[in-house]
Amino acid sequence: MSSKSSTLAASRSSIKLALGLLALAFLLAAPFFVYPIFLMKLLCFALFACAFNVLLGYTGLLSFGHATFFGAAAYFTAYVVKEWGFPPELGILTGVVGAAFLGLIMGLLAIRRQGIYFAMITLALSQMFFFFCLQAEFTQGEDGIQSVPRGHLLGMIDLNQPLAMYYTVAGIFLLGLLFIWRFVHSPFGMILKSIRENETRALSLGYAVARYKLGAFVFSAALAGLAGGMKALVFQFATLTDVSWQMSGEVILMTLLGGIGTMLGPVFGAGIIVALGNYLATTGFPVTIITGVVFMVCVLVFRRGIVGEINASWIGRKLGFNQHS
Amino acid sequence: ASAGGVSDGKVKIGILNDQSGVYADFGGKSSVEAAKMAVEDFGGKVLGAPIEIVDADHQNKPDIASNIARQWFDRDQVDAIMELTTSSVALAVQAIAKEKKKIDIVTGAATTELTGKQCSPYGFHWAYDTHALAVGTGGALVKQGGDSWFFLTADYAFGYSLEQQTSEFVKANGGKVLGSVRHPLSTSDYSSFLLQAQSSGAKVIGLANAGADTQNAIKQAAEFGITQGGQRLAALLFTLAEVHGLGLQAAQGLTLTEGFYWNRDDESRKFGERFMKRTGKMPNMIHAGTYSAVMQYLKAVQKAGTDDTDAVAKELHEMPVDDVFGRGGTVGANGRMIHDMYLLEVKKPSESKMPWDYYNVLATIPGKEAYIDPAKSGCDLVK
Amino acid sequence: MAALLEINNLNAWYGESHVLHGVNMTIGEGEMVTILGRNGVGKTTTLRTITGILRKRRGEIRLNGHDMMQVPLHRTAHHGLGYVPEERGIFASLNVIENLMLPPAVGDGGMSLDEIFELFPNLHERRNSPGTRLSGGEQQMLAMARILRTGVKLLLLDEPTEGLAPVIVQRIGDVLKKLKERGMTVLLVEQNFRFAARVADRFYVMDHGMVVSEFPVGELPERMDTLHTVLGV
Amino acid sequence: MTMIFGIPLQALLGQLLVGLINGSFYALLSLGLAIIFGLLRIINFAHGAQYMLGAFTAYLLLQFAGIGYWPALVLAPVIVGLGGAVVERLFLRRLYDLDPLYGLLFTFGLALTLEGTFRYLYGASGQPYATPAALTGGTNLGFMFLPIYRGWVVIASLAVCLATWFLIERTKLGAYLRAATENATLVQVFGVNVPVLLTFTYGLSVALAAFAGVLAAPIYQVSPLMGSNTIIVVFAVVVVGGMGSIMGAILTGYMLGIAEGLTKVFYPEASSIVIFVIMAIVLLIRPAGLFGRES
Amino acid sequence: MNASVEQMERSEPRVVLSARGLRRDFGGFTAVRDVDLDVHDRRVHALIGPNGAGKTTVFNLLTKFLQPTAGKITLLGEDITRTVPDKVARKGLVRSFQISAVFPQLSVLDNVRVALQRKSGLAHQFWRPLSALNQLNSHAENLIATVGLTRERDVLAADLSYGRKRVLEMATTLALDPKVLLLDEPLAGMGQEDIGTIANLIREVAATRAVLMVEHNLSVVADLCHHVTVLQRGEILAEGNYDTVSRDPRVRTAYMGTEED
Ligand SMILES: Nc1ncnc2c1ncn2[C@@H]1O[C@H](COP(=O)(O)OP(=O)(O)OP(=O)(O)O)[C@@H](O)[C@H]1O
Ligand SMILES: Nc1ncnc2c1ncn2[C@@H]1O[C@H](COP(=O)(O)OP(=O)(O)OP(=O)(O)O)[C@@H](O)[C@H]1O
Ligand SMILES: [Mg+2]
Ligand SMILES: [Mg+2]
Repeated sequence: MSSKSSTLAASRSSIKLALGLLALAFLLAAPFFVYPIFLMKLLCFALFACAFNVLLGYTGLLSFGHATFFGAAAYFTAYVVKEWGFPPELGILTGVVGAAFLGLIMGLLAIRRQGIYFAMITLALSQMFFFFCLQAEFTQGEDGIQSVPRGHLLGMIDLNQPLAMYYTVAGIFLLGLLFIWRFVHSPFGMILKSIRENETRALSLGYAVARYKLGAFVFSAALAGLAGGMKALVFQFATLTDVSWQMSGEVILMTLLGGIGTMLGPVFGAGIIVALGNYLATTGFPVTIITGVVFMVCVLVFRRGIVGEINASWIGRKLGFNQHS
Repeated sequence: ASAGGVSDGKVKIGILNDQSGVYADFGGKSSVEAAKMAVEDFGGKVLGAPIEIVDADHQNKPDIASNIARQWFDRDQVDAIMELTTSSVALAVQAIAKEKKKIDIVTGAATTELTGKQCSPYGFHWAYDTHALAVGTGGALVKQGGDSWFFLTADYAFGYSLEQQTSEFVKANGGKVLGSVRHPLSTSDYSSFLLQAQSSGAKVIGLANAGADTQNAIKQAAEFGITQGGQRLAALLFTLAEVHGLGLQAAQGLTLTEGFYWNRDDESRKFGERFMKRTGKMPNMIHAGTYSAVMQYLKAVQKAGTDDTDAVAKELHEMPVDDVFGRGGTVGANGRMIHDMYLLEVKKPSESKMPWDYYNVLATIPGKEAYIDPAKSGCDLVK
Repeated sequence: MAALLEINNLNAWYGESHVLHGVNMTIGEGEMVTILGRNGVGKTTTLRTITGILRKRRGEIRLNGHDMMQVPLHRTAHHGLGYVPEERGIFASLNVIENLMLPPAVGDGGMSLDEIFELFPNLHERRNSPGTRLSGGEQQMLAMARILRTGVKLLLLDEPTEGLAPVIVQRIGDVLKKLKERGMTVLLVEQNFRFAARVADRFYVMDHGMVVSEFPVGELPERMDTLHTVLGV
Repeated sequence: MTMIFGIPLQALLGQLLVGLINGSFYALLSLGLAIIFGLLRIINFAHGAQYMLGAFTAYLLLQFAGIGYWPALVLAPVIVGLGGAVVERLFLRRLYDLDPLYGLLFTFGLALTLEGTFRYLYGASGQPYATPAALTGGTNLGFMFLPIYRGWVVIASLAVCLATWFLIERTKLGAYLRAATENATLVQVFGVNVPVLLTFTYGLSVALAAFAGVLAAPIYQVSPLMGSNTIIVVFAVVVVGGMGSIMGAILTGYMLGIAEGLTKVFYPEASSIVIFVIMAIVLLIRPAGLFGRES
Repeated sequence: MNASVEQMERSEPRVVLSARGLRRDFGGFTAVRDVDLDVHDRRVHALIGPNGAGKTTVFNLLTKFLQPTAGKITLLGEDITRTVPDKVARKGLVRSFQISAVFPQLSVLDNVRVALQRKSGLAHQFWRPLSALNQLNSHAENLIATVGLTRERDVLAADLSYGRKRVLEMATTLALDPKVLLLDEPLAGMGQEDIGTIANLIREVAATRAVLMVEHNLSVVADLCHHVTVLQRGEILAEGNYDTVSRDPRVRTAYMGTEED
């Protein structure tokens, strides 16, 4: 029995390895088949959704204001790169730090409450931030910060080359994903998981629950910022769209659609939503209706999301994807 | 072979605008119709090559717009993109067009940045801009006796610049500004602000905002009896489509500036009625502007004998504009199309003789006054 | 005596934990039966399963010959079933009168308000206070009174004397006797022996989610010893 | 003239009244939200869209059936409320046992769909809806010019709020509703059909939103977007008042309307966020809201 | 009373947790009033009383899940009246819950490791892989063996029976190596065999620390506990060893439920 299970385990892990390599190969080859800007946008949103999922899927907190971090980082990056001439890597870093700082502030206020209250507070705070961005001088109002130079990565790689930009984005995306993976599957992540499972018990075991939640919140905000900063360089602008509450809703949808609490779910979710937005643009069919319907269908019949359903399905069980931890 | 200078055997124009969001009535799907009308009026072919119109809904998201713009330029051989509602989209797409060396003609956005600091050798701004609106409503109205002003200003850059530019012309023409109040974007209730405006005693209440904000303010002004009280409302950015949405009952007496009015003369009436047949509504300055932009672009291609960007852009800069929209128009080195604007007053319901008969033309503002002198625009293409 | 309530092989679960393991009971019309048993053997659970509050159940429940397993929760009362829960279920946001008038009448023969106030004068005194301002005893009276108004045939009472002063316990005993005279059928869960002995016709003893013995009130004296060991008192 | 903080007293009185009018809408909307949350444990994100539906139904009734303001004031809420009841029956019901977040997400989707549909069909710039003839014009109150219609809005909203409060706090039906909030199972055991009650509750609250929509139609443009901005503010109102507290929701609605109105005088730029700021402060000091009980 | 209990009583154990004048109001209702409590090291102290007497509330007050309206609480000589739950836990006062408190989607091993993580200093390390936790395995496995869960080591806690969950909760509680252990009905819902195991475990554990438990299983209380406090309506009704308390007629009426002998 043990030898059989170990060969099963071996074949499972080799299948997983094969799938992983396939995905990597796809990531590397993709720009030769698919439009690179579209891919980059997808990767930015995928990273954003993954960052959001750290909070919803692994800590059990629904933030309805995550656009704040994404959009703010885009503004920060765009601003320092354009106005102060920061190199791209420093620009993105500024975005990340700025987003983390905002995450700290919003987190301090919001984690005082739970569940839907948490959601409402994040929503309200992000609305405040939206109005701030609308009125602040440096965001240039509804024009947005435009024509942000991409610059040279580490002073060497010219990011104006689409492929260079693409591989940079892909690299940052992978790095971000790895970060998330490590974070979620770490001793700290274990505590987060236990807090999500039973907050009072974690408290009674002596864990300062609020501080762990705050940690997760700031981490998630920082990574959302990474995605936002990257997006500012890819598209070379930062605008109000990215801090609006509709954007917060969109990232929830991506995560829900792909599968809450799954590692790759948000990536698929983001892919579908981004593709849908692009596709619908030329069909003349209103995007909000589709988005709304997808939302409702997901909640009613599809709560586990695409990846969640696959994991729970026969194939998922066979491959051992539905195992915990 | 007969296509001559047309690179891929086809001239393709993309209409990129908001078709489902807050600015959908501004241009939207109807603008696509306007563009198609222009193609038909031009004869369907240029230099023997077929002309094709494609369109997309950018949902007011610059990233979607820029994605589409790039795909159109890179993959779909689109030669020019037009309309570009809302400034964030317009600026983003103009930057891409510049990078890709393609033509863009903006009719939907208002910001003077497009032909100012962020101008492009291949970018054109066609229908209107905040400066023209400010000159039109601000300057011309003072001459009509509206010499003291109070502003209701949307609390963001767009509102500020409308207010500030308008104030300048009010003052320049001998009027004075008694005060202003800044309201947040998307405020639904204006009664507080209207009361403040009312008690200021100003002759004109300037609405330095847009869209639903302006509509609600006007509607509520009627409710509070502002216009009956002898004060005049001036909307700084408002078009026929929104007047229609408000209805004459609420909008009567409102003053505004547009670059086009269908019921102004026979030519415009003829155009308006053709447009009406296809879309069910009368054109505003954006619809007509898009028509004109497409038409002028095709003429430029024809004249240049090629669809090569540099050659077409050169023609666009040099050729005078003369169509139903831009009569006697010229294009500055910064890409600004300079044409006459009209100061309009919304009729009383009793004065309106037919559907969509909404305006009295109070004054015509010559293009030279309405638009910033290209030399002073801040655009570094102007030497 | 015709069987009003028949229970066969009733099983019930809280989540995964299996609490009732095949309970069998038969209650005749007009009978007053008491379930005895230690804390946690499943007495309350039995009542909750009969009413249908606990839906994860298997077996057979017949009321007046009618299969109750398929009846939706909000229809059970209309079959003549009244329930007074252990925690009494007084509504904090309703005052005494509102609490009293809350359950809709489901049959004839319910008590009138006057009769109820005669039976429980305290409730009349405090008719306008919020339900939860009442003392424990008053709450218990209110919980019973509220069901008596509706005209149900079978009353399920869960520890009606718990935490009450002896004088109130006595009053409740009197009420139960009156109800019996009127032909009401009662299934009582009780820990208080003396009280149960005073009112009940028959006893079921439960242990580990099963009925372990059954005897009429007459046999109580000779059963005392075994009861002491089973009930652990 | 008496001055307060540099503002003439008269103007201030006018502004207070205006704030009260604004508060009327907040009260009506937050009342419905509070009922839905209190009884169904669902954050009804679609509330704004249902408010918009009310206004649009009135508009459509006029356009296509020639039914005017007064009948529409009754008909539109009934129609929209029935629609709400159907939504509850078909969909929301399945979500009660789940985390309340799913209710929030579902109604969010519903809101997007409704707004999207109306934007698609009627465009974004809105439709006109005239003030009913009987209520046009205004009176001079000495300190301000009060449009009669505004006065009517205050009265109608007060009346409906009080009637709803009466229905829930003072009637048998309300007793069922309140009792069901505390212990739905027991109320069911008593023979009350709680599921139907919940359907009714949702329908009623949605009808309240629609009523507010009809009231708003002559003041604001009947636009597909009229609800989406309002709703976030109303959420904040409900959070400030304390979720589930009915009187709390009503009072907070009026109070915050006035607070917002005054901000429009003293510091207009902040008037859009003043409610959020108040919310943040209240949450820090009294996490359960001004009138809420800590769960 | 058994021999070992008597032996312990001879050496005078110190008070580790004490409450004075403890009171808690909920709105107008006083759930706990004037409760004085001394919990001694190496002793098992029982808190009994009818449902709703305020036992759980007292636990919540002691562990700071609730703030007392009045009164003072001292843990190991330190005033903890105004601290927060996680701090109290880190000071060595750990509780179990009346309704089972495990992390359902974690395995038995992980449940215990979460508890062990705190002292190991691993808890906040977000940069290390999960395998870093393997260093806790042998300790965790020992604890799991102590409570007899070895066979279920890799089972999800959600899949355990109710009784086994309670056992697991004991294991996680012990993993914190608390100085004072508060157990809210630790035997509720357990099968007879588990009751034996856990009762013995409690006895063993109490050899080196203080235990305060709420329990309705009177035979276990009689067997295990050195001292019994009876609560009724938030107030202390009687106190003393089991024999004294159980003979008290007030206790018999209020709690034990039989008037006759
Ligand atoms: N909601 C619940 N979830 C899980 N287990 C429960 C629940 N309610 C009761 N139990 C368990 O089911 C068993 C039977 O409980 P029940 O309440 O029926 O006992 P009882 O005989 O009424 O006891 P008491 O005399 O204390 O009222 C007990 O072991 C109890 O712990
Ligand atoms: N948060 C609260 N708000 C209001 N009342 C409360 C609260 N918590 C407990 N109570 C009340 O305080 C009293 C004591 O409750 P507690 O849970 O401490 O009893 P207990 O002795 O543990 O009972 P049991 O044996 O049933 O567990 C009860 O009447 C209860 O209703
Ligand atoms: Mg019981
Ligand atoms: Mg308890």
